[in-house]
Amino acid sequence: MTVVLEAKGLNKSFGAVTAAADINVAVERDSVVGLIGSNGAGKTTFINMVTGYLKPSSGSIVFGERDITPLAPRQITRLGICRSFQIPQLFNTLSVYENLLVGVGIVASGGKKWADASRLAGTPVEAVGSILERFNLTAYRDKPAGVLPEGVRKLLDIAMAMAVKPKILLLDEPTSGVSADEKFGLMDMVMQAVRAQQVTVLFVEHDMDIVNRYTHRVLAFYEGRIIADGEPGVVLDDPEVRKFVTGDARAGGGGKHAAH
Amino acid sequence: MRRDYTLRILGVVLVALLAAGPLLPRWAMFLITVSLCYGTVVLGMMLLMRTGVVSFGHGLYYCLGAYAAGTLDVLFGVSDIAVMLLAAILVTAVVSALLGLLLRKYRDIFFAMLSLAFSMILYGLLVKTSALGSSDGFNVAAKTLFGIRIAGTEFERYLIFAITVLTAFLAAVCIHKYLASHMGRLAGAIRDNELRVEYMGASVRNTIHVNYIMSAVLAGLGGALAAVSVGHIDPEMSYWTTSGEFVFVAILAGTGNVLAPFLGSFIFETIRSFAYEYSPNTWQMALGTTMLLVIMFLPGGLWSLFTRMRKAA
Amino acid sequence: MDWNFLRVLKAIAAVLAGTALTILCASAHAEDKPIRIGLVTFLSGPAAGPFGVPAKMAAEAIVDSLNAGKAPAPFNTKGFGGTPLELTIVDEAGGATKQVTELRNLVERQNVDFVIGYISSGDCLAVAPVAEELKTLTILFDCGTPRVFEEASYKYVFRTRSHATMDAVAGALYLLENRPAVKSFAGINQNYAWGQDSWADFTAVMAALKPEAAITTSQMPKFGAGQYGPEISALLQTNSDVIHSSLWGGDLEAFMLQATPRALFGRSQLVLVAGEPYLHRLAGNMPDGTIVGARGPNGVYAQKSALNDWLRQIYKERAEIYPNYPAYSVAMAFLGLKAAYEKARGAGTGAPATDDVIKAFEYLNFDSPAGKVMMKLGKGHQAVTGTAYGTTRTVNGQVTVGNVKYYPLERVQPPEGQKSLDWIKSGMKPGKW
Amino acid sequence: MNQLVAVLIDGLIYSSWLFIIAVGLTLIYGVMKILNIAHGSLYALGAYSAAALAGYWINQGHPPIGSYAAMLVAAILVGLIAGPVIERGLLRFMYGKDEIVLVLVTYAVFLILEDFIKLAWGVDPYFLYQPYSLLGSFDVGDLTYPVYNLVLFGVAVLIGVSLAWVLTKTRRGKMLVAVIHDREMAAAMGINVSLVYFMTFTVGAMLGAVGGALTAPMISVQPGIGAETIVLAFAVVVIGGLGSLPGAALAAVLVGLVRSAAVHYRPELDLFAIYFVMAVVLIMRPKGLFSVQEARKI
Repeated sequence: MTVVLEAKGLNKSFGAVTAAADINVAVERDSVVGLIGSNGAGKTTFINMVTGYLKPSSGSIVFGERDITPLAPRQITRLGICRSFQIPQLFNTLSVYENLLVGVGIVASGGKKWADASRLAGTPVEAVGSILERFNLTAYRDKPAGVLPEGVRKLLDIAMAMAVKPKILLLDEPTSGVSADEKFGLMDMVMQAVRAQQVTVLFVEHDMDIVNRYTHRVLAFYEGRIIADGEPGVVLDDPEVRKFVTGDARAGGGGKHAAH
Repeated sequence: MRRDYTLRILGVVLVALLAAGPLLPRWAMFLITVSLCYGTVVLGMMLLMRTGVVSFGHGLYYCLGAYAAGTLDVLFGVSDIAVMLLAAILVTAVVSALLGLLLRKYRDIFFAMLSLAFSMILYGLLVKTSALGSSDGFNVAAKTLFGIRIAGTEFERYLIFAITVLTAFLAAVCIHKYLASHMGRLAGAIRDNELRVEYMGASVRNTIHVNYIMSAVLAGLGGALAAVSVGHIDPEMSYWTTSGEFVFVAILAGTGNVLAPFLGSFIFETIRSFAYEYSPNTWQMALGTTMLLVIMFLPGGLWSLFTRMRKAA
Repeated sequence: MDWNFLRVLKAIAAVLAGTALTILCASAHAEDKPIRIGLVTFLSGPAAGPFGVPAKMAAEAIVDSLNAGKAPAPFNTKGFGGTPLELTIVDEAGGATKQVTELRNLVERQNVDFVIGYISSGDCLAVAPVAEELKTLTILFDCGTPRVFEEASYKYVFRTRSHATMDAVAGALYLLENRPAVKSFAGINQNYAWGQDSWADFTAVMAALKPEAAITTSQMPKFGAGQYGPEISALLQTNSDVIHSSLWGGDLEAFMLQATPRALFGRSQLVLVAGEPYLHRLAGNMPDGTIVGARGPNGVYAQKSALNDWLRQIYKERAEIYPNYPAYSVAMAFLGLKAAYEKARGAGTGAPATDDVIKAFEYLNFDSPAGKVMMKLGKGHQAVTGTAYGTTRTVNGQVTVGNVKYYPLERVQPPEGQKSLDWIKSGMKPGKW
Repeated sequence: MNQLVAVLIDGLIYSSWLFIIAVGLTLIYGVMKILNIAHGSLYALGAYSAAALAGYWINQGHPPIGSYAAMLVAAILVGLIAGPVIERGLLRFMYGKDEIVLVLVTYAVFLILEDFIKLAWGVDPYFLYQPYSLLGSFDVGDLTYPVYNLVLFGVAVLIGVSLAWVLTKTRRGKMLVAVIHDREMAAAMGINVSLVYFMTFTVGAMLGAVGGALTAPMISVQPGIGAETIVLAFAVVVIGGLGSLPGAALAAVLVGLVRSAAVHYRPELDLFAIYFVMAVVLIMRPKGLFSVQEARKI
């Protein structure tokens, strides 16, 4: 198995709060990694550092051969690392179709800036069409994103990340704010899409059943450091994890509090 | 999705205007000419607004375009309309490219006020330049078109009218096509959510910069056309009230379609012209009230009347 | 779904048709008996109070009186040669572009026969070519810039008041006659064409007449600045013998009442090129001994004559005060046009052709409430008159002028073919008239 | 006398005036996020009504000293009438709209009021000069200044200090600050946001009118003074950092000194002074001198 993404000794602190302390992770291609931990444990900070929204105080992030630590989000995206957001970031006045077309269009007109623009199969319109079907959003095609129900917004948010053809996809609490009975449907859909395009996935999740069911590997965060890393079964049984993470997570539920 | 008839309507309007021109009373022809010059500037303003930024200093380019066209004659004795328009495009493109480097970092009221500062500095410079007539400005006469003499001929007015119509038409078509392109579509995306645009791999600042240059060039074109058709230019064109009027008309018209700015400026100019005549002491009141009514009941601007009609259909 | 597309087209057509309709209704009243005169003057903005509205009231008074045939000879025929006059008044506010549009509307929508108007020099420059294109006899009645006829020549455009050069020239002459020992002078003028030109002319004249007098400072506050604290301090510190100012309107009043308590005029002799319209308003804030001009022998400087008495009377009836110089300017325009019109019509009846009126107008001499007006410059299109200056003195609460000196036109005006500044620099030799 | 001293005094006097005309604007923006162009008309309304009332008072032969009271009363009346009418009658329907749209709304109000003023008072300038010279004058070196200038300075300081005190020390002021920083939170805390808005706008309007009233005796009150003033006030508020009281104060001083220096050393640059300062400051500090940091989005 080859490593696609590697974080080396990441540290980040906001004033007194330590959001990341000596994070070392190597992610293998096509793996599905779950990030768990109570709120403020540093999961989103990790994603924000990988995607260039935050610069680590020290340490580096390597994607393939390339050190992407100093790059801006859009450059990192062009290299093939995309993300979705805990609170969906959509173009509210544009229709679902247009929301996706923006992404596809950026790839289509991006030219050499993109790691591999040729991956765009068919015309942008066709591309959007297939995404709409894959995430069965076709029914909402012409609705402005602003009026969609939360579940659909989440889905669109992820679909938009997929629209720019990632090699690595980071999902920040994909199922938060999604009703319990929709969660699995949503995750199934995402995972199909992901497998079809051989995308490596890291996702932050509070629902341990989801974690159990979809991940090959789990990283448990606590106070900015990784306290456990391994097979889901193993990690979730780890006493420390039980003490500091899952117990807390069950109590914490959906984890709708502001991410850190 | 409803089909888009904008280009067809533009075509029809173009033919209609060109055909109707000679039949119109000359003052009406002039009114239309002026509204089209205005409309071209407002079109640029619309592009900016679609991108989520508003400039309170677009008079800067309106004025620059006019002076670029006007000073050609003063400095080099060139007074060919084609060359004048070209000069306006070049000058405004260069200046906006430079100022854009700075403004692309700004948003909201700060973008508006910084551009206002720039336009007022130009105003000050021109008022201090007595060689160009200071605040009185000077008269501009376009003598030839592609080398053919038009000044003094009886169809001079119609030619200027036709040129304006044609330029406005081309501008509208280009912007319409642009807005439908991938690059153009980013405008709305940026207005809605800059963060997401960056996370989809596009540069917000570059896009804003490009759109800013385009809107500046449109304003410059409008200014040059105004200089040619009005025949006089002065620093007032760069004063903040002029810029305010462009924003005013843009909001009044709505940013939904490239036709809106032209329709908006035509209605604005007509209202103003007749209000001046029939209620010289309350015409500002009339404008203000119209504005409030539009903002309250037609948030999409006057254009949303048409979209509503189409929905009804 | 093409009917849908047609619908949008129809809607646009409706808008266009609607406006077209209003347009037609507006331009309906074409066949009118009386002579229609378009009057363009400031009804709003800073220039309305001191200039625009006095001019408007004078024009209305004059038209009424002329239509009633009450004006003294030789202007005692009703209206113009028996045909009554009708005024259409337009606001000059809104800038040159606006005025070009409005002039077209006046001529082509309102069908006026003649246009009398324009106080702002910028507007004058802008409308002149348009008047030419519209082939409509247009009289610029109050703007001062010499550029109008020095940079171009027009067939349809006339100006019945002298251009501004004489204001500076006569001002300097008067100053030096009364204070020969001037060693230094400063200026405070608005930072726009009028202020800049007045200062340029005045400094040029001083350089020619009194080269040893030093310029201490030239303050150029923004038009409408309102706050003059720093400027006044700067002027105070120069201790100049003389302060030249072409301020007008609210700016002049603000400057006067901010400078008076600061004893500026105790140190320096003030010369107000255009101070006349404010004499009655500035009682208590106009120091005695201020040199004041009226841009011609107008207002307080107008000498007793039947015509002057007539204007003062009809104006006072309407405005309750005596006319200031814009009122005199507008009177010159009406009387000049009347003279030309009647000369052109001669013994014949019916309206004379515009071309005949123009021929009659060129090089015409006529009397006005401010004395003789001669259309001698700009190929007979630009009037020349003498001018006058005086010194203020307060008589029981009222500001009046004394020590009035009149200057014949050859001393204060460049002859035909010479640009003002060149003439001034070349020592202001009286030309052949 | 040392010219530098003159530059400082003139600059500070001008700054005081700038601050007085700008403080209401920044207060309203700070709390309501509305850049209120109609502030210019409120200034004009204040000036006109002060000139009218105080003028009437003096013409009636009352002791001229009372004209100051008359001016103040006029200004307060304008604030108490115009403020509520505009806020209750119009603005409250607009809350939540885009900032630029709100600017346009107040621009429309501005246009309407401009004509209203013309209809109410005509185009002839009003002229209330007595209060300016009434208090006599004092000398600094060889320069004479009217005491009225000190009054301006005093009022500016008074307004600044009392506003600062209200905002930071009193309960109601803390409420304002709370609303400034987070409306939802404020509402959640049980603060009556609409009442706060109503009061803020009324006070802001009153400050605008007071600015006009205090200026009336130094100028000739005529059409268009509102438009001339509002741009200056805008510049000051933007330079200072929108909604920041200390920012507005600092900006006023900065602009005042720069203009005064320009007038004394380079008169021809006076025209640019303020816009030059605005451009430079915004280039150095994109959100003005005192800007409020935004919270992280994700």
